[in-house]
Amino acid sequence: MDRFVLDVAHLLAASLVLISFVQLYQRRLYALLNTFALHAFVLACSVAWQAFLQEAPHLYITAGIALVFKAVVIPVALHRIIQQLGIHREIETVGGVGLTMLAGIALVALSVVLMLQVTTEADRLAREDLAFALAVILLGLLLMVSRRNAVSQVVGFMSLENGLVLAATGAKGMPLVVEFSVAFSILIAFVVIGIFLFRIRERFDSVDVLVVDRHRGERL
Amino acid sequence: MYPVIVILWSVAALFCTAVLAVGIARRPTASTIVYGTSLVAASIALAAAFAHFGDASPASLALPLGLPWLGAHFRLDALSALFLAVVNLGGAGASLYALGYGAHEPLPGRVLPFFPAFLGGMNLVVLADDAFTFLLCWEFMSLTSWALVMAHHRIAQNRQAGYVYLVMAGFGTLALLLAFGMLAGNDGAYGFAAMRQSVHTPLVNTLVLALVLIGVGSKAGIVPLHAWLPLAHPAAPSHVSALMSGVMTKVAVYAFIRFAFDLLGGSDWWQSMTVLVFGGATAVLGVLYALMQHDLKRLLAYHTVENIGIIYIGLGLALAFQANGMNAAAALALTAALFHVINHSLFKSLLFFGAGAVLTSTGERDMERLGGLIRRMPYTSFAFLVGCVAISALPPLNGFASEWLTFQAILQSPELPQWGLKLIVPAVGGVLALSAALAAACFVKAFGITFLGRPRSPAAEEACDVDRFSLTAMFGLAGLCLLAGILPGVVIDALAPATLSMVGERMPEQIGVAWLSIVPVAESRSSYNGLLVFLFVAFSASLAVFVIHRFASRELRRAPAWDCGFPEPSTRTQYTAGGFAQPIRRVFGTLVFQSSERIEMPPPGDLRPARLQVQLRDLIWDVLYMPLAGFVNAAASWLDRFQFLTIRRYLGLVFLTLVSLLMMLAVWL
Amino acid sequence: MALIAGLLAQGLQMALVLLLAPLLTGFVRKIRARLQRRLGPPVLQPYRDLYRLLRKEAVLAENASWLFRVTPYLVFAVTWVAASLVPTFASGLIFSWTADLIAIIALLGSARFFLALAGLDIGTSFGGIGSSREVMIASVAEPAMLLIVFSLALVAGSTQLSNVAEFMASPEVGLRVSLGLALIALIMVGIAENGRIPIDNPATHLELTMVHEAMVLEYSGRHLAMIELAASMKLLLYLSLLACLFVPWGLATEGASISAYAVGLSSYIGKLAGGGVLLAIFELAVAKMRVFRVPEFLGAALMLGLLGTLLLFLSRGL
Amino acid sequence: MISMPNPLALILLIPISAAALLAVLPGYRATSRLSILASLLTLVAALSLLVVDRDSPGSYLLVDDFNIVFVVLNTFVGFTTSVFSASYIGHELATGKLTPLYLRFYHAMYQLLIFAMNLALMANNIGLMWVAIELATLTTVLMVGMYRTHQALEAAWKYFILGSVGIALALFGTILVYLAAQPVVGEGLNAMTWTILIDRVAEFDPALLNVAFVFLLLGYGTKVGLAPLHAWLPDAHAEGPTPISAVLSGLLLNVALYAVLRFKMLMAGNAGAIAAGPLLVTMGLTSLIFAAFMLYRRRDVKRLFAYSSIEHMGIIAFAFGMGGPLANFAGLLHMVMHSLTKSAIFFAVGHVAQVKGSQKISEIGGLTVTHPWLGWGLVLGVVAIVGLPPLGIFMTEFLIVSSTFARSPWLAIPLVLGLIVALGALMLRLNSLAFGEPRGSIAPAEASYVPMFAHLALVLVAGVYLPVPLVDWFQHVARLLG
Repeated sequence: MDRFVLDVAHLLAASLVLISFVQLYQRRLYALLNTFALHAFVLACSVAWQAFLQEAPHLYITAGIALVFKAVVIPVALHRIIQQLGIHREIETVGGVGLTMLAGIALVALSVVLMLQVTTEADRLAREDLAFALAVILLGLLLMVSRRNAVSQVVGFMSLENGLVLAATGAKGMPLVVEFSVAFSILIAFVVIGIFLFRIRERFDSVDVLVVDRHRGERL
Repeated sequence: MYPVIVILWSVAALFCTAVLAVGIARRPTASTIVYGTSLVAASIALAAAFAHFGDASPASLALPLGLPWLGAHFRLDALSALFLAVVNLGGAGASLYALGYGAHEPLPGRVLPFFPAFLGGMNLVVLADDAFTFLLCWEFMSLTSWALVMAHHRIAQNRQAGYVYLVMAGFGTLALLLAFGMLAGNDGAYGFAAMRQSVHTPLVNTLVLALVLIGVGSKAGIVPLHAWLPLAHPAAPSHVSALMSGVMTKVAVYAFIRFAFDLLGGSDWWQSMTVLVFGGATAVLGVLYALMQHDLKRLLAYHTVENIGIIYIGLGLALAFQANGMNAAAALALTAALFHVINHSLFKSLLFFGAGAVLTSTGERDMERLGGLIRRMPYTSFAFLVGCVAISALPPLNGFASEWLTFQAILQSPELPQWGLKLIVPAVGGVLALSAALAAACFVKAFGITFLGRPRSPAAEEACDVDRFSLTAMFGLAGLCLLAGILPGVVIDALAPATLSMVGERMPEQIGVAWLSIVPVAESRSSYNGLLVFLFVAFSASLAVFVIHRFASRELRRAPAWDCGFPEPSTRTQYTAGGFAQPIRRVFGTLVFQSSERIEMPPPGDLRPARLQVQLRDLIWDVLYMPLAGFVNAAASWLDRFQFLTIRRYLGLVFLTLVSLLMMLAVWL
Repeated sequence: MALIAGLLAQGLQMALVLLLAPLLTGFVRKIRARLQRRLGPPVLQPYRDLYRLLRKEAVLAENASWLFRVTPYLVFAVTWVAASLVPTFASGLIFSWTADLIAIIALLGSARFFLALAGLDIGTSFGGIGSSREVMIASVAEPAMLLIVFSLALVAGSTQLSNVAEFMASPEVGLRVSLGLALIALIMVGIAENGRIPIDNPATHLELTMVHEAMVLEYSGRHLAMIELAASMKLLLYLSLLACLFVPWGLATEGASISAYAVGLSSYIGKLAGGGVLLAIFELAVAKMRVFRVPEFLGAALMLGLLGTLLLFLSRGL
Repeated sequence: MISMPNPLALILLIPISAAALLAVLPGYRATSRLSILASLLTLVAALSLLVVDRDSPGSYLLVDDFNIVFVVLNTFVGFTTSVFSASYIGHELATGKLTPLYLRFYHAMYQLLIFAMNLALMANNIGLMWVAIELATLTTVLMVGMYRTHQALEAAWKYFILGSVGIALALFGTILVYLAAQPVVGEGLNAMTWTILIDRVAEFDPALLNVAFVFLLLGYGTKVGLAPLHAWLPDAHAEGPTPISAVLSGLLLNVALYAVLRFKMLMAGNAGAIAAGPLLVTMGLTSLIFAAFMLYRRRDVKRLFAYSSIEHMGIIAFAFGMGGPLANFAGLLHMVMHSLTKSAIFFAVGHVAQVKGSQKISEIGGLTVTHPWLGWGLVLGVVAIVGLPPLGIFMTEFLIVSSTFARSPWLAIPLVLGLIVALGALMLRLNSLAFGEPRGSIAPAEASYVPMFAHLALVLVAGVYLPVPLVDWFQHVARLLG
């Protein structure tokens, strides 16, 4: 049985990485949100699967959080924000998308190389999961860095965090996983609220640094 | 053992006084109390130091302070006893002087607490016997003196001086710190005792000596590290200037001797050559800069630079001789250097006291606005004159005795095997003679313009002599200058233990020599008898006076100055400080200062006065310090952009760091 | 007994320099005058001048300070002591070791120091000119002198004039280039120090060209006499220095017989005469130079001194 | 022993309950008094740690030679700062910069912060440590933004975003450590209990440990404020209320660094793992030199000292990177000295800024004339922070520089240059702040000088004398740090 089991887990993890790439590819906000919802959904599946094969019921909670909170609530909230703040639907990327994709591939390669150095006594599943999780995290960071738009940066942060959850659940018998995921959900909620409160339209730095620094007298 | 404790107690007393002073600074009696206690404490320490002069056996003591696993070690050997005597003599003099002078201090709260602390700090530096204690006290000394320099902080010039001073001091301390790190080695053996035992590779030796030359030089004022000295020393109140110039620089010299002779135990001949070169450059540049000054205190400060140069020439010679195993000659050179240390501490304090007296009674430091004070302040001017003669190395005063010894040491150079030294030592001798002659010129100017001639400002006309305490201090030092000058043998014998402990050899016993003259090597080579010279001069002068007044005329008529028949009433026609130095500036200035004169001669019929403008540039600043400051400035402005990035960019930085670190892992492992 | 004899000899030397000095000055003047086809003042004129000056009342500027009055005596005394420490007719006199050559130079230095101060005391412009130029000249002359001392001392292995003189008299000196250089340098320095032509003109009446005379412009009467006497003693000192260093022949040695002393005395006077004549001729041969050429002149002396020292190493291969 | 409650529990319970209480309590005087009282009690509890014999570490909390000093330090500075806050916040209230509501919020948050930091220090479980540090971060984020001005919000936002990324990285590192430990010590809590990890670390998979350490270094390093992860630090210090700046510089940075060091110990325990030293040395030097130059262009006095904190974190990181008994000892001591000194400086600066009504250096001058106590306190603090004797930091810098130069001279040179450049900058500013003609308002300051001078006195004493037990603990920890 385990051959099949492992393959499924493997498949889910890999598809997470794939979806991260799709995110990198997106040019329009709504599409990006949808892909993120998908990302979260796949994560939920993978967590559930882990829960099943580790016989760790508490992981189902994490899966639930992922499903409800990340796959549904947050995307919807962000939709609202986009509408209310009338944010451009176009995403301005820093380097072109192609460049970003290349960088992404390099990152995946990097993470695989790193994890292959891990001696095999750590069980195979954990190792591969780990490689994928690392890839997802790095891709999420890449998304944050390469997008000028606040919402897409939030999305990047959230997919990074998905990578974390993937890693955490992949680790057998890791305690406090649920707590972590809850903590992170709160964190993300903070971010979203922050965006909403500060009316951060285009980017984090639309709180115009120049003006602020003049005001601080740091810059003449 | 016993003297160490006494000295430590008096230091403790000084620190307590400092703390007390914070509380009582506002009281009118404060300055009397503080300076009185410092005077007593310094005198006690002085007595203790003298008490230890006799026995060569070093006494040491450890307190459970400082580095926890090491403790604070103090050690009193011949060398430290000698320098303790110098420090506390200067300290006692300054305190005595300040008993009167301190009363004029507008901001006692900014002087009283730091003065005793400064004094105590210097004592501790000389006593310290482990790296940590040494540097702690060393930097504490800088810190307190910085506070004293900042005493009159409302004058922007002083603030700048204090700033430059502290940065240079920090720089020097870090250099010494590195030197200690080298000596202490991997397992941190910070005790001097351990450092003495350990043997060092030539590389370490060189490195340490270079670092020490930098670190100590920045405190002593070796060119090109002297930049802060002429700014900071004049900025402080005069009795503090006296301490800084007369004593603190000597503490730096002590540090050099301690490192070069004691901890390192000698050096290579080429290293000694660098010391010689730096000493010579310092001596001549210092006096040339001094000649160009017309601020009395700054002039004195530059002379400190010169004298430090002379001392370092002596030390360099000692190193050179020691490197070739000529310990007797080394002893002679070292004695000369130490003798000059004592002398300079005497007459430089005296001169700064005089400058302080002038400052209090006229409120002027600028010589161009002084003049004729010899009639208004006879006592001060007499003491100052003695100081001038002494520092100009003129017999029969003490300055000459030490420089004469240095020359004698230089005359030993032919025995040196290395050609480099053979050729450079006579040149250094020439430089020494040059700086001595220039010093004489400079003090003709200093005394002549300040005290002689006719008053150049109303302030100078209303001047009057200063209080008893100040005069006592000045005359005491003047007397010591004379004594050391006419009885050099006594001093030389007093220095013997120190040289014995440093270079393992001493100069021949001088007390025994007939007529109290000094014979550095052998009667046949050279000898000098300050006492007889003094007596002869005194005798023949009084003889002449007697004969003439007895047999020839004695009547006297006062008349207007003749001045070739065109006496000019205006005091503006006198020679000014600048004018006096002009010929020498013409001779050396173009070379050293890039001095350039511009003459504006208005056309005939134009009533504008003709103008002569002279520009002097300080090469050291232009070549060394300005570029450095420029670099820091540029780097600061370039990096400043990192304050103003956007959050995404900051995230980018984090991301890049992460990726590069991971790459490193992936590649290396 | 020996002590008394020694004291006598020393006293004789002191008296000698004191008495001979004006004579030398007068002699040089006379020779110059004769070479210029002038009759010139009698040789004893300087004594008369001194006598007259001493008898006159001293006129003092109103604002002259005590320093101004003390200086002449001080200068006189210092110069006298210095002059009487240089071996004249005999070496190794009882007090000869009181000061070596370096100290003697320094003594002259202190005389100059006070004279320069006196020049500034009244606060007249001419005094100022004099002092500032004097110290400028000295600041180059003294190092040159010191270097000469070095090369001499390196040859003779001593700075003690008597010993140097005895060494020079001894055959082992031989003929050395560096000694020649030292001689030339010493002459140049001597000329400068005594303010002779081409450095300065002792007989000038153009104040602007004066150095020494400008300093002492305000002096009169006995004060002036003292300074004049000191000046001529200084000249004597340098001549006898040259004599005992470079023509030390006939110099009586320590504890010699009376006859030896007589020989030394006569030979000394002979040397002085010769030196005076040469000086006079030289002074006529050259013209006075601008003040700012002086440093170059002395710089040459300095270089010669240094060169002498270095050559010494080569020749002796120390 | 049995009768008295466990001090560890008290150290955590007092602040958290105080926070809960303060959150609901109205009234300014009462709340500030209560806050001070709570901090005092916490301090007492922490001090009791020094006397009672330690019981064996539980799976969640522990006290060892390492954290005991920092717990005491933490509670001590927490106490003094609460005293300082009382007068400071009182003034803010009087000038209407804060409303009573925010005041209540402030005190509650403050106690929560103390709780979080104590927890982080005493946590024996790396997951718990993570949670605690994040809690501390979030509370400080909220407090930095408390003034609601444009700048304050921007600073808080920057802090928040960079912080959260740091959080994520640190968590991933923690997970990796767990994964490395799990095959050896088995699943579950044990694989996260530090005491167990340090015992078995030799058998862990080095590759995993390496990756883990990189993530932990960056994650917690962001909190430490090592360049180039420092971006949040200056603005957070400058825009938040000064007591928070004091606590940030004095405590939070230390706590984050403490976490990094715990993991450095793990790395040192495993033969196969990369040496953490070079990483720390590099980041340390970068931070030191970068901050040293940044000091020159600062025009805001609080931001100035914030950069100085970066500089000192750099020095400390450098020291631990160099390793060896001397350097490690110096690093530990430096952490303590810096937190005392820097918070003292911020106390002074806070009052000064209140008196002058501005944080701009150009509008502050001649303090020693107008406000002798504040002025000389500031002078003493700056003199201490630039490493001049006889104050404590001199000793640590002495040890760091000298021990470095003996081993690898080429690292000592940049270190020394950085130090002198920083000294130049700070002294330049001090010249205009404390001396010269007075600038700005000369109104008397209603200030509480006790905290500031208490800190400075401690630093002064430590400069010449260190108590023996402290030395023993530090030397033991220094050995563990390798």
